[in-house]
Amino acid sequence: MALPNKPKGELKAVRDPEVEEKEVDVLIVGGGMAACGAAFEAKKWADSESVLLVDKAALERSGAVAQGLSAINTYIGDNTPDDYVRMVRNDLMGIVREDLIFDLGCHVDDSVHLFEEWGLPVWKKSPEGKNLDGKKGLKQGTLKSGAQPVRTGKWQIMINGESYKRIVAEAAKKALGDDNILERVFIVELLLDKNKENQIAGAVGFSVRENKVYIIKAKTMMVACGGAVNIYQPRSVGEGKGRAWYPVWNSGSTYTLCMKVGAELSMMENRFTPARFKDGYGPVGAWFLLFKAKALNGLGESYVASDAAKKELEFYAPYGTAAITPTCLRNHLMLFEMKAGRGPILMDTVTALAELGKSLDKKELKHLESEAWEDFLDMTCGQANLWCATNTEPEKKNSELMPTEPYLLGSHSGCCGLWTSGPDYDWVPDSFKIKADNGKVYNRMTTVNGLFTSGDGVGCSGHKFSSGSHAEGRMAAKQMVRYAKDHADYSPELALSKDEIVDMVYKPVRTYLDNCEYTTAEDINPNYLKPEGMMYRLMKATHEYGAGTATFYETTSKNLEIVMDLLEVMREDCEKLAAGDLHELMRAWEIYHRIWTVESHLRHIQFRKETRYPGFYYQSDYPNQDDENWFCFTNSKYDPKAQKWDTFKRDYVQIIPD
Amino acid sequence: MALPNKPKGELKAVRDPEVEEKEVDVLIVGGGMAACGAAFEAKKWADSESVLLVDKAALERSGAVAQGLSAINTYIGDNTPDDYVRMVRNDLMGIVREDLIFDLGCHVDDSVHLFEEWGLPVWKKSPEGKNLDGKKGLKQGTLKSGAQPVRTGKWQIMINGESYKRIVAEAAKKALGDDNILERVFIVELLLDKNKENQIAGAVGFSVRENKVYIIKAKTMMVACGGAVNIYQPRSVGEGKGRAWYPVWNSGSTYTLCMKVGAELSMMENRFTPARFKDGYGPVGAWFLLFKAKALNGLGESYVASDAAKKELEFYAPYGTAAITPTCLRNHLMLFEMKAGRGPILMDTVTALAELGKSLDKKELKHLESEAWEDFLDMTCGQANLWCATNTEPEKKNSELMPTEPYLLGSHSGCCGLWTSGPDYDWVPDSFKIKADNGKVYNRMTTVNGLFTSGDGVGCSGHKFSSGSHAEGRMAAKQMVRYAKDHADYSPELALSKDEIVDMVYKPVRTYLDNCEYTTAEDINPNYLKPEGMMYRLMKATHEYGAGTATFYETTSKNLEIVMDLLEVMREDCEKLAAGDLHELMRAWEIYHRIWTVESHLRHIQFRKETRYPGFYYQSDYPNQDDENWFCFTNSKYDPKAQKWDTFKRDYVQIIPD
Amino acid sequence: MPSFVITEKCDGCKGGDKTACMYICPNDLMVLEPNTMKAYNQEPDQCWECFSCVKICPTQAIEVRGYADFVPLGSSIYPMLGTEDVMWTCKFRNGLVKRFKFPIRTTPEGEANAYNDLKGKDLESDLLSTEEADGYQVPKPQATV
Amino acid sequence: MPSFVITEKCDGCKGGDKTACMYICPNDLMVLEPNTMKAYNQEPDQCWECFSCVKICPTQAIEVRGYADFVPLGSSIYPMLGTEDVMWTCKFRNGLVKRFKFPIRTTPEGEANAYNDLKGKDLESDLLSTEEADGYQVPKPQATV
Ligand SMILES: Cc1cc2c(cc1C)N(S(=O)(=O)O)[C@@H]1C(=O)NC(=O)N=C1N2C[C@H](O)[C@H](O)[C@H](O)COP(=O)(O)OP(=O)(O)OC[C@H]1O[C@@H](n2cnc3c(N)ncnc32)[C@H](O)[C@@H]1O
Ligand SMILES: Cc1cc2c(cc1C)N(S(=O)(=O)O)[C@@H]1C(=O)NC(=O)N=C1N2C[C@H](O)[C@H](O)[C@H](O)COP(=O)(O)OP(=O)(O)OC[C@H]1O[C@@H](n2cnc3c(N)ncnc32)[C@H](O)[C@@H]1O
Ligand SMILES: Nc1ncnc2c1ncn2[C@@H]1O[C@H](COP(=O)(O)O)[C@@H](O)[C@H]1O
Ligand SMILES: Nc1ncnc2c1ncn2[C@@H]1O[C@H](COP(=O)(O)O)[C@@H](O)[C@H]1O
Ligand SMILES: Nc1ncnc2c1ncn2[C@@H]1O[C@H](COP(=O)(O)O)[C@@H](O)[C@H]1O
Ligand code: SF4
Ligand code: SF4
Ligand code: SF4
Ligand code: SF4
Ligand code: NA
Repeated sequence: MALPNKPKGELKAVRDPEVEEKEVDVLIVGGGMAACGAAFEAKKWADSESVLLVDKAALERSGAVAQGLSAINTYIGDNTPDDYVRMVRNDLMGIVREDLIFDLGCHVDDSVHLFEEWGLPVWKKSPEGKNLDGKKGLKQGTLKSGAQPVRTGKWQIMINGESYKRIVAEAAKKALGDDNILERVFIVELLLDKNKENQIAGAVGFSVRENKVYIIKAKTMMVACGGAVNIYQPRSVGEGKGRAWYPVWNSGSTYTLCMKVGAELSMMENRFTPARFKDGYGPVGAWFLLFKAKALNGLGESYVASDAAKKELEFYAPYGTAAITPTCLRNHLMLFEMKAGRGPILMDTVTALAELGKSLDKKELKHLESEAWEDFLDMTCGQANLWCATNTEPEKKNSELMPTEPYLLGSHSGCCGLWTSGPDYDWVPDSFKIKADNGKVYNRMTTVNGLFTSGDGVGCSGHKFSSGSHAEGRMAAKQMVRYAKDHADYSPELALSKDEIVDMVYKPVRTYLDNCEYTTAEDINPNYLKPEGMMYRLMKATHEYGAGTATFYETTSKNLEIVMDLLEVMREDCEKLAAGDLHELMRAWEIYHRIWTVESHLRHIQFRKETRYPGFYYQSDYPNQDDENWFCFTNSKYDPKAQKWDTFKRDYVQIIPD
Repeated sequence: MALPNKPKGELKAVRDPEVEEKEVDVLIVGGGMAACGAAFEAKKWADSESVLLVDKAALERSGAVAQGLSAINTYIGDNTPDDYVRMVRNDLMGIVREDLIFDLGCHVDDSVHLFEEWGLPVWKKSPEGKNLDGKKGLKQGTLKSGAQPVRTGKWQIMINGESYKRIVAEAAKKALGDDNILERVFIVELLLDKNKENQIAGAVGFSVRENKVYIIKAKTMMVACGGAVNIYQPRSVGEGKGRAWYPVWNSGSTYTLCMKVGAELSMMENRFTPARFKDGYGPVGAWFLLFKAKALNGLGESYVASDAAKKELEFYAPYGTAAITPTCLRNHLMLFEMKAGRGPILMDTVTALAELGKSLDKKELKHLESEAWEDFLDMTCGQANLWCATNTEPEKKNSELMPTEPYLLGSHSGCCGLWTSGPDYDWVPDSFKIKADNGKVYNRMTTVNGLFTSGDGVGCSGHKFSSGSHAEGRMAAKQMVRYAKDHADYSPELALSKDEIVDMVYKPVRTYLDNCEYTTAEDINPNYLKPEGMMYRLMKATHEYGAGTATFYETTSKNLEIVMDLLEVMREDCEKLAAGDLHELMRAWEIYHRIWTVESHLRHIQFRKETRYPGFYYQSDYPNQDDENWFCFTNSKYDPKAQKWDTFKRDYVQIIPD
Repeated sequence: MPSFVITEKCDGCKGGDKTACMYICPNDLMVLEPNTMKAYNQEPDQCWECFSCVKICPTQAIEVRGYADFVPLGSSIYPMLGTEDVMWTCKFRNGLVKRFKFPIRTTPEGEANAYNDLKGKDLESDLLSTEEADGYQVPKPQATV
Repeated sequence: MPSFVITEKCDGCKGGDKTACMYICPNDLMVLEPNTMKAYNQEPDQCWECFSCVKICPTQAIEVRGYADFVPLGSSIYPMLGTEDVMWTCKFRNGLVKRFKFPIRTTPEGEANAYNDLKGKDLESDLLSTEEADGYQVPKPQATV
C-alpha cells in the first residue's frame, strides 16, 4: 500500500505524450444516439469532405443507450408534429422552441424506420389488438409499411431494445467507415480559429489507451456528448453512486466544450429529476402507462386523485390541468406528500397486475409478467436484481418510488442546452435564426460559426429521446456538410501551439508526477487533489446549496450565492487536479467539465427569479411562476476572451396555436 | 491491484488465532472518561480483588476527548444539584431520572477538582472580573480552594483542554497499573454465566495488533464504550465522513454489548443532533454563551427573536418557555427556518466580536480572538483549518450553522442508554432501584447482575459531559468492588467453549479466507461483504427512513416498518461479513454493533407514538407531544434466550419540585 | 451493483491485445492485470451495472453483485446473449428462479443496411437522405399563431 | 481532513517495535509499511482529524490536509506540542498566518497525583475515595415532590 506510490490504473501516464495532429472537414464529437445519426448521414452528403468521429468509449455501447432501452419514446406515427409541439410545450411549462420541436417531429420517424430495418425488434399490435413482441410481430410487417406499434402513451412505442445501441452503432460504423472513427479519445477543449472571430477551428483530446494527445482541426464540428450526470450527489453514496439514472459517464462535455468557446446556452435551469423506482432507478413509464398502476402515499391513498392534488395542479393551469400532467408536476405532487409526512410513495404493482389479470388467461399473464421484467432488463438491469435481492415479485409486493438527483440534459423530459438555429422556414421567427458569417442559417448550429450540436445538446426542445436524438444528429450532419462546402476555402488555424496544448491536456499528469513522492499515500497530498476528491466536493456543494435532494430540491438566493463562491474556488483548485494514469486523467477532465456545466445551471437558476418547474426545483425566495417577467428564454454566454459570463433574456415566440 | 488478492492492512488475519484466557474480579471495558474514572477509583476500594481495563485504543487519546475539550460542561460550583436536575429535566423535555442526575450533581465537582490537581489548566476570573487562562489563572488558586472559574453558561467552565485526556489517562494508568490495562483489544460480545441466570460472567474480544482472541471471565464488569457515531449518514460522504461531530470510533458497543445479554435499555429514541458550525462541526456553545453571538436566517433576521419562534416555543411550554431553550427546540427553530425556505443559518460572529470589541483594548481584543480559535483548536481542530481554507476571519466573515446527523449517547445533551439503579437513598422511588440477586441495590448497575455502565452508557440522565462521565465511572467502580466482595464465592463459568468463541470472533476472517480468491477484486465478491459496504448500507437506510438528515429528521410509521425490515436483512447479511486483516476485523465488529444499536433506537421511535423531541426527530404520524399517553420512560429488553425484543413503558416519577 | 471477474473463468481473452471487457465498458472500468492476465474492475463505485462487459465476455467470467449500499446479498441476474435473443436467469435471494427470453435483433449481426450507396441530392433542402430517396414531403404547421 | 505522512521526514520511529503514530491513533489508522519503514494512514476517510498522530510524531512527519469534500486546498494548521504549551500555526489559503499558544498542563508529565496510597473506608457509603478523605457530605434534595 505505501511507498513507492504507484498510479492505480494499469495504464500509467507519462510526462510527455505522443502528439497526433489531424485535419478534417467535419468532426463529430461523441458516439451516442445523435452522433451515430450524424455518422450515418454525413457521407450521404459529403463528396470530397472528410469526416471524423471521436468517442470517449466504444460506439457499440457508448452513451445513454449502452444497456438498451425498452421503448422508443418519440414516434409520431398517426399523430401530427403540431400535437407533438403541444405535448412538449405543456410538459415543459410553456417555454420551448416550437420551431425545433416541430422540425424534429417531421424527421424522427425516418430514424425509427431505419432502426427497424436494421434489426431492432419493435412490438406490434396483432389484428386482435394483442401485444406481440418484436420477433412475433415481424409478421405484421414494418412500421413504415403500416403495421401498428404497441403504444404505451400517445408518443411511446415498445421495443425489445437490449441491442438498440449495438444496432444503431453498427449502421453508423458501416456508413462512416472504421478509419474515420477514433474510439477511446476524450475531447478536452474546443479551439476557436486564430484569425476568424467566433469560428470553430478544432478540438483537442487524449487517448485513454495510450499516452497520446490529439489535436484535430476541423472546419465544422458537432458536439453531442450527451447530458451531465454526477453533478449532484446521488441517492446512494458508496459503491452505489455508480447507480445514477442517466449514465454516469456523461459528464457535461457537450455544454462545457461549447460554452467555453462562447456558444450561447439556453434554459440551463431546466434540470431533470425523474421519478424512478427507488434505488434501482428502474423506469416507471411502462408501469403508469402500460400497466395502469397507481402511486400510493404512506397512508395507502392514491394521492394524485386527491382534492389537494387537484388544487395544486389547478394552481399551475393550464399546464397542471392538461390531459397529461407535466413531468415536473408529477414530481411535485409526490414531494408534496413526502414533505407533508405522508411518505413513502409506493407503486401499487400488486393491484395493477391483479386488475390486468382479470381479463387475461394464464399464458397472457405470464407474458405480462415477462413484459414487466423486460422493461427493467432492457435498460436498468440492476433494478431487476434489486427485485430479486428483495424477493420482490411485483404481483405480490409493491415497490417504492423516489425522484432522483438532478441531471442536465436536453433530449429527455428536460430541455437545457445550447441555443441553436432551427430550420430556415418562413414560419420560423427571425429571432430563432442564427446567421452564420455568410448570412446563411444552418439548422442546429450554435451561436459559434461552424459549431453544431444535437440530442442532449440542443436547448429548449425536450422529449426527443433516443429516436429524436438520432434524427437530430442526422439533420446536423447534413448541415455540417453544407457548412463545410460553403466554407471550402476556410483553413482552420489554432491560436495555441502544440506544446501549449500538451501542457494543458497533460497538466494533471505533470502535477501528479511532480508531487506524488512527497507523501506516503498516493491520494492524500497537500500539493494536489485527485479527481475523486473533487467529485465529492462538487456533489456536496450542489446537493446542499443548489437545490439537490438534501433540501427537497429547494434553494434560496443566499444559498445560490454560497454555491457560486464554492464553484469559483473549485475552479481555482482544479489547477491542482492530479492524475497518475490515463483513466484518472479522464476523470480529471470529466470533473472539470461537470463543474463548468453545473455552474451554468446554477447561474441560470440564480437569474430566473421565479419557480417555473416545481418538482424539478424551487427557488424559495421566488416560489411561484411569474409569467409577467419570466415567460421568456433564459440564455447565457461565456465570453472566452474576457472570461466573463453574461445572462440575459430572449423572447419566447409562440408558433403553434394552443 | 488485481490477483493475488491481498488483505489491505499490514496486519493480515490468520485462520487460527492464539487464545488468551483471563479471569479477574472486576473488568472495565472502555478507556474513555468514564473508564478512566473507574480505573482511578477501583483500587482505592479493592483489596485482593483484581481489576482489568480493556480499551480498543490507547488510553492517552481514546474516546471522545482524544482531541481535547475547551470546556468542562458540568461543574456545579455555587449551584445546587437540585437546580442541576431542573436544568437537565427541562433540556430533555421532562422525562429524566432525577435520582441519577441529582446523584451525579453531588459528585461531579470532585472529579473536576482532581483534574485541576493533575494539571488541567482551568480558566479563572481575576479579581477585576477579567478572564485568565489556565496558566495565568494559577495565581488565583484552585477551584477547590475557592477560585472563580470562567463560566460560559450557568454550568460550563472554560479550560485549556488540549491535553485533557492525556492528563486524565495518566492518573488512571498510574492508579490501576500498566499490568492491569490491555490496550488495542476490541470487545466483541459479553457472556452470561452458564449456571446463574442473568449474571454477567465475561467478555470476549480480540487484539487489533496480533492474531489473538481474548476470553476474559469476570465477576462484575462495567461497559463504558461511549456512544454511537456513523449510524446515520454524515453530512459529508467522501473522505469527509471521518468528520462526524462525536468521535467516529465510538460504535455503539456499550448498548449492543449490554443489550445482547438482556440488559434493559431506556429512552433509546433520544438521539442527539447538535447544531454545529457547518462541515467543520466546530462547537457553538462558546459562541452563543461567551461571545453572545446571534444566529441569523437567510434573510439576515435573528429568527429566535421572531414572533413565529416565540409562538413555536410556547407550543412546547413549559420547556420551550424556560430561561434556557432546550437543545432540541433550538434545532427545531433552525429547521423551521430552513424548511420555510429561509436558509442558510449563519452565526453572526462579525457583529458579536464588534460588540465585544467596543469595551476592549487592542490586547484584550487579540486575546478574545485567540479564545475563539482555541475553542476550535482544543477540540475540533479541523474547524480551524476550515476557517483558514475559506479565509474566514470571524471578525470579518460569518460562518454557517447546521444540525449534524444523529448520534446516540447518554452523557451530552442526549439521554439514551441503559436502565440502571441510582443511589440507594430513601428519597429515591423503589421503581428506580434494581435489586441484585442478593437483594441489594448497586448504583449504576444495569438489570443484568454484575453488569454496570456509566458515561454515555447510562440512560435518562444527560448533561454529564466529560466531568460527569468521569465521576460516574468512579461511582460505578466503587459499586463493582462492593459487588465483587459481596459475590466473593461466585466463580464465573462460560456457556461457550473456547472453540465456539474463536469461531464467533474470527468468523469474518474465515469467510474472507474461504472466498477471497474467487474473484479478481478483493472487495467485490458475491460470497461476502466487506464492512465498508455494510456501513454504507446501514447509513443509507437510517438516513432515508430513520429520520436522518435526508428527510429533515422526519419519519413515518410506514418508513419505520421499512427500515426495520432492512435492518433484519442486514443482520442476516452480517453472517457474510469478511475481514482480511485485523483492522478490518474490528470494522466488521463495529458495524455489527452499530446495526444492533440503531435497531434499538428505531424500535423505541416506533414504540413512542408522539414527537417528544422536535428538532431531534419528528414522527410525522404523531407530530405532537402526547403527555397523557407518553409522559413515561420507554424501555426495551432483548431476551438473549428467546432472541426476542420487548418494548414497554416505565413510570416517570418526579422527585425534585418544579 | 459492480461487476466482478471470476478468477478461474477469465482467460484474459487469450492474451489478445485488447480484451473484450476492456474494449466495451462505456466507463473505461475494466482493465487487464498483466502479470496474472486476468481482468478486474478498476473503479467499482463508478459501475453503472450496464452489463455490457458481462454480455460480451467470451468465457462468462464476469458477473455483477448488487451495490452494497442497498442490495441484500444472495440474488443474481445473468444474461446469455445470443445472436437473436437474450436469455436472462434471475435468481431471488429466497431461491426462486425466473427465466426470461427476449428478442434482441431481427437481422444477422453485421447486416444493418447502412445505405452506403445512397447519395443525397439537394443539400439546401431540409430532407434527410432516406427521406429524400423516399420522396417524403416535410409537413408544415397546420396553423400558426 | 485526513492525516498524511511526509515521505522524507518519517523515519519509522527508528524501527522501534511500535511507532508513535500507530500507538496513538484512536481509530487504528496509522500503520507502518515494513519494506520502506514509512508510516501511512490506511483509511483516510475514517480520520477524525484529531491530530493525535500529528502531535506525537517525533519527526514532525505527519500533517493533515482538509477533507476533499469541503475544504479548499492551500491552508494548513500545525501544532507543536511542548511540555506546558501547544503552539499552533494557522496558515490561511490567502497567505495570512496566525499563531496561537495555549497552555496544556500545569504539572510535569507523569506527575499527576493518582492517590495511590489512598484507601477507601466505607464501601457501603456513597462517597468517592477522595470525597471520603475530604470529609465531604453528600447533599440531600432541598425538597422533594
Ligand atoms: C439512460 C436512459 C436514457 C433513456 C431512457 C432510460 C435510460 C436509463 N429512457 S426512459 O427513461 O424513458 O426509460 C428512454 C426510453 O425508454 N426511450 C427513449 O427513446 N429514450 C430514452 N432515454 C433517452 C435516450 O437514451 C437519450 O435521449 C439519447 O441517448 C440521447 O442521445 P445523445 O445526445 O447522443 O447522448 P448519448 O448519451 O447517447 O451519447 C453521448 C456520447 O458522447 C460520448 N462522450 C461524452 N463525453 C465525451 C467527450 N468528452 N469526448 C468524446 N466523447 C464523449 C459518449 O461516450 C457517448 O458516445
Ligand atoms: C466528541 C466531543 C465530546 C464533547 C464535546 C465536544 C466533542 C467534539 N463537548 S462540546 O460539544 O460541548 O463542545 C464537551 C465539552 O466541551 N465539555 C465536556 O465536558 N464534554 C464535552 N463532550 C462530551 C464528553 O467528551 C463525553 O461526555 C465523555 O467523553 C463521555 O465519556 P465516556 O462515556 O467514557 O465515552 P468516551 O468516548 O470518552 O470513551 C469511550 C471508550 O470506549 C472505548 N471503546 C469503544 N468501543 C470499545 C470496544 N468494543 N471494546 C473496547 N473499548 C471500546 C474507546 O476506545 C474509548 O476508550
Ligand atoms: N404518469 C405518467 N403520465 C404520463 N406520461 C408518463 C407518466 N410516466 C411516464 N410518462 C411518460 O412515459 C415515458 C417514459 O417515462 P419514464 O419511464 O418516466 O421515462 C416518457 O415519455 C414519460 O413522459
Ligand atoms: N403516479 C402518477 N403521478 C402523477 N400523475 C399521474 C400518475 N399516474 C397517472 N398520472 C396522471 O394522471 C392522469 C391519468 O393517468 P392514468 O390514470 O394513468 O391514465 C394523466 O395525466 C397522468 O399523467
Ligand atoms: N444557544 C444556547 N443556549 C443555551 N445553552 C447553550 C446554547 N448553545 C450551547 N449551549 C450549551 O453550551 C454547552 C456547550 O454547547 P455545545 O457547544 O453546543 O456543545 C452545552 O451545555 C450546551 O447545552
Ligand atoms: S472479457 Fe472475460 S475473459 Fe476476456 S479479459 Fe474480460 S473477463 Fe477475462
Ligand atoms: S457493468 Fe457496464 S459500467 Fe460496469 S464494468 Fe461492466 S461495462 Fe463497465
Ligand atoms: S510517528 Fe512519525 S516518524 Fe514515527 S512512524 Fe509515525 S510518521 Fe514515522
Ligand atoms: S488525525 Fe487522529 S484519527 Fe486521523 S490518523 Fe491521526 S490520530 Fe488517527
Ligand atoms: Na431484450
